[in-house]
Amino acid sequence: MAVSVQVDAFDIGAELGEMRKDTRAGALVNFTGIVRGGDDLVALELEHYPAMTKSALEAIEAEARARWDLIDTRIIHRVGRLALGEEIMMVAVSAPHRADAFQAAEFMMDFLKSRAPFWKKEHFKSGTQWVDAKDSDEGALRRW
Amino acid sequence: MAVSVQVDAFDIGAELGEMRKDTRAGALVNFTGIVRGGDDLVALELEHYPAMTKSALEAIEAEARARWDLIDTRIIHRVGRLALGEEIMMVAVSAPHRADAFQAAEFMMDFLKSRAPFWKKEHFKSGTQWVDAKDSDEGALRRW
Amino acid sequence: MRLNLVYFAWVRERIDLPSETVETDAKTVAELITELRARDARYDLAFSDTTAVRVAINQELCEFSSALADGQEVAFFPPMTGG
Amino acid sequence: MRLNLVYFAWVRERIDLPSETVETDAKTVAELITELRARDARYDLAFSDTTAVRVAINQELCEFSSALADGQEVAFFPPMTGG
Repeated sequence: MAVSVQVDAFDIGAELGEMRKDTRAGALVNFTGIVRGGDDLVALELEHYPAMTKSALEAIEAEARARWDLIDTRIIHRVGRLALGEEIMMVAVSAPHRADAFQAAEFMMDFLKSRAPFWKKEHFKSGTQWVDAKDSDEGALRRW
Repeated sequence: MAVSVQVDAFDIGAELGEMRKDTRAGALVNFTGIVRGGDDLVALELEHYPAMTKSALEAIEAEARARWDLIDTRIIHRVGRLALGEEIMMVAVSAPHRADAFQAAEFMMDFLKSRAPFWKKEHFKSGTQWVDAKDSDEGALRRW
Repeated sequence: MRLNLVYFAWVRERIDLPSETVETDAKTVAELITELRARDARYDLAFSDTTAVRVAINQELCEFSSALADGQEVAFFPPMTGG
Repeated sequence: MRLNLVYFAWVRERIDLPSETVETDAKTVAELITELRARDARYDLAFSDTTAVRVAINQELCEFSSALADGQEVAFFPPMTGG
């Protein structure tokens, strides 16, 4: 159980390798968010609320662990300026069984999207724009 | 879109790294199955039906790609004898958006469990036993 | 007609054979199973609970009621447990 | 009482300030917003659509009806878009 907020890139393989060392885990689900191209996007800028970010992410991890039978959880979220194709963040969940791992990973992603204090600004070839929250993201919380 | 059936270990980080290169992808979901310890288990032995395995896995990939908006899919499944903590298999899905990636990954896992010709034999300190299919695995297919 | 039979997991272990060629007039998988069970105690044991046996013809999952044709590969195995 | 206000994303850009300390008698977040909007066109613009603004008191998400107390950190920002 650990969260990191960092400027630097991270090594997904190494993170998952660490989580696999606990032989109580039979299932490992990982989500990676990537800077997606399109509309002349050249970069994404991530702002956050440093005093709140880690506690918000830790609360999401704690809630997932209370709801499902999990072995370990991991959240890494980058901040700063990211180029196309760079990883923005990852969530990983290990569990004895796959249903718990999948559900907890989806839950953590849904809450991270709408409850962790990050904001994305898109940098296009001409100009910038703050990403609008989607109604569907808020709606996704209601299923849990 | 690719499936591999192999004896050798695989490098999850490298596989995911390949899939990230397509900048149309914003979401990457990976499931890794791991040999889970317990009950004096010392190893897992995976048998398969070579003439059928690849086509069964490819059919699962094709069905997932028909149902969801995906960029790429990848299945790697190992066969032979695996020690505790070793990776058994992985499914990875890249998509523009996370909901598609999560759903397709769960779908592929559910069908792989019950429709791809692999059989697990558990090697304990004393004796061996074929793993029984779970009713819940067959039941998991009905939600799709 | 001639069929190539292949067996996996505990079906293979009980029959004690990975594959064999058989001559049969069985019209369906179910008739083939009946023939095999009459042959020998090993087959009788392997097919004693057919709810625990799956069948594929030419590498496609099918039913016990499926029709057989000359030259097919018919595979018998337990419910799959991959992943 | 004295509050530390912090702003993020386009709220920060519209107010053109990352943080500031204010003296206020506002009892709730809503009253504080009304005071801020009366101050200056930049605040008036930033809070013109409060359905698009979220608030946290001492790093916990809360409501516009939440009560304020001396020494708190009150953060205003748009709906979050991480992940």
